[in-house]
Amino acid sequence: MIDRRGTRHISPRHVAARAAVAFLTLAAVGTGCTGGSEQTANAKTPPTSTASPGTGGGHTLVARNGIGAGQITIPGAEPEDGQWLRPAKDYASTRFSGLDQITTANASQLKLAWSFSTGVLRGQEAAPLVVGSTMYVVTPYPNILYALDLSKPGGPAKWKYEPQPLAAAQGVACCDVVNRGAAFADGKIFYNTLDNQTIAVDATTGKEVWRTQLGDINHGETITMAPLVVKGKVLVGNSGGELGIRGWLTALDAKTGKVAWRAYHAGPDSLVRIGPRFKPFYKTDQGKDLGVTTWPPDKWKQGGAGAWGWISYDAALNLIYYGTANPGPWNPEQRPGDNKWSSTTFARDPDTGEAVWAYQVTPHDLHDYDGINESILLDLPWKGQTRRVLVRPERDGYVYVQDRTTGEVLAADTFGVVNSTLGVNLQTGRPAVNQEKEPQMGKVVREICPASPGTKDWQPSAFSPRTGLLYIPHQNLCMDVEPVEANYIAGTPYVGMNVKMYAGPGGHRGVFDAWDPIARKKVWSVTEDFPVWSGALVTAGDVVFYGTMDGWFKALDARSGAILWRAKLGSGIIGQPVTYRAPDGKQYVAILAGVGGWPGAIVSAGIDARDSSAGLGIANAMRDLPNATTKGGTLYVFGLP
Amino acid sequence: MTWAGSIFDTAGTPAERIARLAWFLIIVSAVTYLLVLVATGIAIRRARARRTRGDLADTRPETAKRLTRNVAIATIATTLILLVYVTATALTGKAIAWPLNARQPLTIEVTGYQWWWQFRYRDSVPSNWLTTSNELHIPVGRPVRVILLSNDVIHSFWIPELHGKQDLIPGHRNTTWIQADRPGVWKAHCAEFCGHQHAKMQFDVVAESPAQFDQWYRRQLASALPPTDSAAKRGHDVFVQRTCIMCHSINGTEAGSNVGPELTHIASRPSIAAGSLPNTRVNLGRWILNPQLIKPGVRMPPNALSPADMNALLDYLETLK
Amino acid sequence: MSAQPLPAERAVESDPNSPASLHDRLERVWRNGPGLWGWLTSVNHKSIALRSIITAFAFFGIAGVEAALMRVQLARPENSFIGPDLYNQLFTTHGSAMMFLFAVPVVQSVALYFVPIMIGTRNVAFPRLNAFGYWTYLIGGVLLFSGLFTNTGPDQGWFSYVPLAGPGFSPGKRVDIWAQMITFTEIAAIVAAIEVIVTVFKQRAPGMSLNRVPPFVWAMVVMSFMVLVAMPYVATASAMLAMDRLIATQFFNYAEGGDALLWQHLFWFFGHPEVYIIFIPGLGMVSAIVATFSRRPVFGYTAVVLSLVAIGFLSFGLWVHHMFATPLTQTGQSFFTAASAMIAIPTGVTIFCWIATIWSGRPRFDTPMLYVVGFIALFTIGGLSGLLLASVPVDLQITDTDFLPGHIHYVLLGGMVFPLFGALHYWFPKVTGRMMSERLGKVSFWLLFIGVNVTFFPQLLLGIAGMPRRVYTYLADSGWGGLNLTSSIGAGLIALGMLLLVINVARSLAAGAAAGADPWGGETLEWAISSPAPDYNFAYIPIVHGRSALWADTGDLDAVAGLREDRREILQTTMLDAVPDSRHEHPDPTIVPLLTALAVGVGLIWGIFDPIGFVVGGVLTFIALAAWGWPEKPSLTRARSWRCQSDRRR
Amino acid sequence: MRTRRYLRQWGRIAAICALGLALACEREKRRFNDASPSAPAYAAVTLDTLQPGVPSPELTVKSPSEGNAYDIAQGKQLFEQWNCSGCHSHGGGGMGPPLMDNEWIYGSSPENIVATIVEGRPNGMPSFRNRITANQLWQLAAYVRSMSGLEAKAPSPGRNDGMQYKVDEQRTPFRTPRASASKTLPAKSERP
Repeated sequence: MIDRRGTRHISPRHVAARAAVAFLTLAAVGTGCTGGSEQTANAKTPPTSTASPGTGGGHTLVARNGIGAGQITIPGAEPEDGQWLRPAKDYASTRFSGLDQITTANASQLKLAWSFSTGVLRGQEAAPLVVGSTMYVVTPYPNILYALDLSKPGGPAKWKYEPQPLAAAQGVACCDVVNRGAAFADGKIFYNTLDNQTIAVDATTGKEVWRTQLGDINHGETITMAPLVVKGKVLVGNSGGELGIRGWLTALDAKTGKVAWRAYHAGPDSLVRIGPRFKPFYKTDQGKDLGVTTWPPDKWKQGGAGAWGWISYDAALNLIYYGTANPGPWNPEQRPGDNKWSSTTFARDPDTGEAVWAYQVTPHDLHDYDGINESILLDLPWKGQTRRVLVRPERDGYVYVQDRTTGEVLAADTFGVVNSTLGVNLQTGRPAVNQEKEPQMGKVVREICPASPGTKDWQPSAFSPRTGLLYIPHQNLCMDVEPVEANYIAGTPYVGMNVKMYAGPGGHRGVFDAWDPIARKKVWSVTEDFPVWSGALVTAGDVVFYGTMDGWFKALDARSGAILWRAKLGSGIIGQPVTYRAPDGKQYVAILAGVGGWPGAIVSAGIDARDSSAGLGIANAMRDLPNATTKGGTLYVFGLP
Repeated sequence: MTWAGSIFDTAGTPAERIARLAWFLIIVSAVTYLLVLVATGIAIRRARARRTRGDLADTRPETAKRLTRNVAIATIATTLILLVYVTATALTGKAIAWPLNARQPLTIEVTGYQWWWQFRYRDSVPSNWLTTSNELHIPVGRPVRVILLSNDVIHSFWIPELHGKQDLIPGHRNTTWIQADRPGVWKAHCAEFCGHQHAKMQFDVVAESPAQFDQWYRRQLASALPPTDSAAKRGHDVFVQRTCIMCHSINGTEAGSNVGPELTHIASRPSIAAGSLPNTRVNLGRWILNPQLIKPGVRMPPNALSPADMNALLDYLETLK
Repeated sequence: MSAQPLPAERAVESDPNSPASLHDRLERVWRNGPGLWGWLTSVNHKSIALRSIITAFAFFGIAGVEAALMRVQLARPENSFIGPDLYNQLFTTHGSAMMFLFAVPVVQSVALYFVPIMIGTRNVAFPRLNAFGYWTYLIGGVLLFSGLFTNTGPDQGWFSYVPLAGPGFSPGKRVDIWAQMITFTEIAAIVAAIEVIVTVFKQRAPGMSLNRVPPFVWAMVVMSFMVLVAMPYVATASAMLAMDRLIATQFFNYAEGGDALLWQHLFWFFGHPEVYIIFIPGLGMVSAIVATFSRRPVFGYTAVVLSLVAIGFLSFGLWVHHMFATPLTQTGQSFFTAASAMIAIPTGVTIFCWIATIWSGRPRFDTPMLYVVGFIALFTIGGLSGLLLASVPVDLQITDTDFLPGHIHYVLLGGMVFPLFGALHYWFPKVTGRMMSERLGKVSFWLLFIGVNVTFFPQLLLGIAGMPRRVYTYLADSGWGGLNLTSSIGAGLIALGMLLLVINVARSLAAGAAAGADPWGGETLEWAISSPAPDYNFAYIPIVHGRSALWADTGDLDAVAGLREDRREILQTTMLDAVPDSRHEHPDPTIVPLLTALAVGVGLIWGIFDPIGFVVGGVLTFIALAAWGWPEKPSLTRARSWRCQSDRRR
Repeated sequence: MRTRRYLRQWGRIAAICALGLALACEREKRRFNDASPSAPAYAAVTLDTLQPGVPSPELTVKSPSEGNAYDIAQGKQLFEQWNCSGCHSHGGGGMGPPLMDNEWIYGSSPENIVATIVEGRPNGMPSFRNRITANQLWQLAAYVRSMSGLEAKAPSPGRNDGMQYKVDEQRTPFRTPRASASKTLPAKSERP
């Protein structure tokens, strides 16, 4: 069954390759574990006990890829416990679940198990968490936290926690008032509110344990990201690259909520936490106080570069990896220089926040190419040896494969239509900017691909060690831009760019790709009419899930891309699907439906698309979305009958 | 005829060459003009004489022949003069073109706004890019490439002592160059009609020794120091909590808007209001209170500040050296 | 020799077929209707040209008062007499009115008045179109000044540079009024140009082959061709501007494929020839006056005529020298500098020829001749200062300074207004039948001559001193106060001179000495008919045997007979040799031109406020044109027989 | 008798002309230095007509910028330069609600809009109290109204000199404002 709108592309060469795929499954240790203890495992020597599928044990996460390729392993793999403790599932950010009850064979029988209305009708980007027999759901502003009891039929609410963030915070949230989820650790649920608070809530009682104010809406700051808890520290970054914030990543003590360290993403080295350990791979990232000297005087203080995306953690190297957002304002002529450390991938020591390396993906960003996308940590066979890499489908349209110990870029290949750059120079690490597409004051530059949301925005991809493929939900948008002078007035937008977006070549706006990181190419690809703004989920049953903005929740064969099942939900889907094993022992898939986010604000915030610059220019590309869906905010849970 | 501010009061090579050409043309024109007048005068006198004699008009063929010859000579002379003119123009035009072999040029972006100027000095290190308003300093002896941009309508950049005009046209990036061969302080004007306050869209040009220039540059690059005394502190608060913050920027404070001129070192400037008022405390106060009385139509609104607030604000602005 | 022209009426009187009744018959056929209706329906070229001249002078007066107000404002630094808002409206409407409502219409009107008479015909080629042209011109002029008086005066400069004149920076309807004023006046100008061209080429008196056409007529023909080529550019450009402002076209928007410089090219491709359009007729008037008062035909007829034609052609190659600062490549600079230099050659030739004419003539220095000498003295300064502006490097320094107003006023006052005032004194007797006062004329001439120099020479100096133009004030420490004050005093002298001129005209109208048919002993055909000219111009169409129709050695004036006297008939002749070709019936007075002009007016003015106005106006215009073209009777009768009656008599 | 009729007729025509002229003057006036109604005046404007007891007489504050082309154009520039467009885009909205539609949460009259700017609104609209002068507030309000066609067409702005992203205000059709407060419904005279 193939979606009428979707088309499938299967590389014929890969069909053959697929036949040769062999995979190992490894057993996990322990079942029904409810604890959130951070296990560290030596990535080089993963546990190797075997277990048959469906026994409730997790899969180990080693896969063999086709033709002559070696094994891809996921570092620090934890045994599958049927839970979902953090939005990315594991520290390597794979969004791979070892559960395999739902398979390519039976996925077509998926049925709605139950649903739950959050009562909030804005963009639902969060991933529900499943801890033991409880599911936790965070809503967009007003950031209500629900605990749902999975042990009872229909998942009734256990409790609800309302942090009551400032209503005014909505006025500085650039692209809908979303929240990307919570994290569980040490018996507490940690999450952030739009008005810059990080809150720890007792997972059992729903009582607030602590809350810490981290930022100031009067300076344009908000927090929308899901925190990551690493070694007793809650890592939080801010949003607001469109409002002249000063970006940072902050670590809070998970017990007390005290700030352990904060690293800014611009300014002198001391503020960026660049010290003696800092060894960036590329020359242009080396030097003293680059966070000051690569900006016009004082402008680094309003230079954006928040951290509103995803953080990964390699326990073996004891490094966290995350990317920083775009520099502000968008108008590049107002900030000559590389604008470090915007659009940069950082590797930091989670204990001290010290930077170990940094790689600026997009120096002197021209098109709002944030660098916040997820880094998927893999141990990859690469030219005859195993390299510890991070793989990142980036906003600028390239899949970066980087050595995660040094930051060296091993490969950068486009996975969408890209004309803003002409390739990445692996010697210097810098993308070759296409001068023709460089915005200049007094000029309208047309047909820049990808558009500001990039080839892929926040929507996280998933990696299956079983197929060796990366599943990338993304979009196909191009744009016309006109830079105008941006004026910094604290607490108001600081953009300086008029944008008009539209569908890229092909006319479709969304794509769901399966990408082979070793062969460095697409294996299959499904196109969607609207941007695929939801996250991806892949399971050991070789089923991959994602949702569309017109409300279809889809299950695809992870190997072929063939559609197995789909269901139309009450509103467009921009959330992150998760899967878990409920106390009844069955595997379920959960997704929040509620259109919104940047492209969905046209519905959730009632944007008027007669102004094609509305919503930072995305309204133009999304003008037919209101015909396809309406506001919503409902959790849907599907299972096999 | 080298009165101050005139095109003959030259201080740079291009202006110097143009002035030479202009003198040449003026002299040639004056001589030509005199010849025409003399010819006309003689014609009138001769004709008058003929009239007094009672003669008829002279239409004899031999006269016509002579006249034809004279007209032809005059025409040929005119043509020759014009040839010289075109050649001189072309030579001067070449001489004032941007010296391609210029070493270490300074590059300045000039942006025209209704009705003030912004200057942005480029540098290889971005944090040394300096932005100033309505005051242009250049080092003597160093060629300066000027990139001309406009934020709204067409303006024209003109420092008579240094070079001719070049327009700032929205949608175009024009360039020109200047070089001061001697120190000096001049006033420059917008030379293309740009609306209500075209008349008072001026800026101060200071050409100084490279050492002085570097000193000035370093000082301008620094952020404003935080206010120390209580009056200035209050003035700072007035600045960031009242209308000022919507349009002006002071590096080192919250104020970062570019709607109006940036004011980080306003106290060090010789004039305010785009070169149209000497920078004194009284003028500054008058200006802030009601700019419309001084420059009707200017985009800065009247600001109703209490006397105490106004004094504090002036105290603060005076600290911005 | 002293020509003794034979007034045509005398020929009429002695006609055997009851001459008085011939006059009556022609008068009955050719005169306007009675009363206001008659005035509104007139299609007589002289009536229309005269009211057009009066209208033009009225606009000249208003624009002059504006100039005076501006000079008062600029008399001292930081003056607060006029604020920038009003000042900008004043200088914009001053420039626009002088260019579009005075200079071009007035020379065209002089042409429409005298060209038919000088070439010996009874009316212009398309009399109704001629009337239509006047009415549109009037509507355009009234529109501009009613704008000014309702605080809707254009304030973007007469050159209307976008984007300042565009929708973003000129809110309201001020610029739209300007743009539509342009449309109206350009329609009128093009109409007049067509009139002149067709009239000259098809209605010349028999025998007046092209090489016998008076230099004045040649000047008007050259001017008319230039109008035909140049005016559509500005009319198109202003329509584009109006569309950009009203219906969001993107002609001048750099961001959507347009360009601000496109406007400048279009505008100056019209704007530079415009200057020549204005002063070539001036050269024509000078030729007429010089010849008459030197008592000899202009020296070097061929050279003068060819020079006029050459100026006409070359003037289209210079427009970029208004845009040297925009900027221009080295090659472009050289080309346009050379082209600008080249035009000085034919201009020089004409001046040399006039000097030669005076040199060999026997001149009388009556007021018209004084104005000619004034013309030479002033226009040469204008032309030579223009050489500075055409030289790219120097232009970069002095363009957009006060040098430019100085230069252009020397050119236009010297090259056009002085000849025009000369022509006023020269032809006033022909139009009114009365002489103007010589004494008052001379006093006002000297006041004007001195006034112009005192006003505009300081402006040349101010430009060199670095004073930008189009400024409503200047700072006290600029050092420009003295020269500006001088200039303002000069403006006072000009105003005084103008006042005397007006008094002279008024007094002469009421009590001037009666002028005969030919008070100056003129050379050309207009002096062959009575003063003021009868409605039908010529009772008999004269036959021309030489360049100087009335100074021909024969002294006789042959005439054509055979045109019908019971309806309006015109003799058409061939283009080159003016051999009689056919008779053409001309229309009777009609209200249709006025109605058509009103329909166009409704469309163009309403359209400023709502695009629907264009549609309504279009429909109304269509209806009016239908009425215009409604067939009544055959309009063209091919002459079956014509006779050339040799009526040679002393 | 006849003369008097003539006179009356001409008088009437003259009056109409004078009115037209007055309107033209008003539309084209450049108010550089006019005293505008001060802040407390518009602060006293009520949003709601539902008032306990007998409703108070309506407080009327006439916006000097209504129908004035220059003020609306100034408002448009300020709207861009002060980042209003950052949230409301060019009328279509984004971070803030659209302004070119007919939904007026806090009222569509100039006084309501000025009050909204000055006081801020709870769901994200910042308060610009003391940051914007009275005259500029009226200018902004007039421009905001022109975005949904509430201003007369003639003084409303034409197209931008820049990228085109919407139909200009001059050609934006009038849309009857919708809101809970009846005060915000436009009087007939408000229709262009």
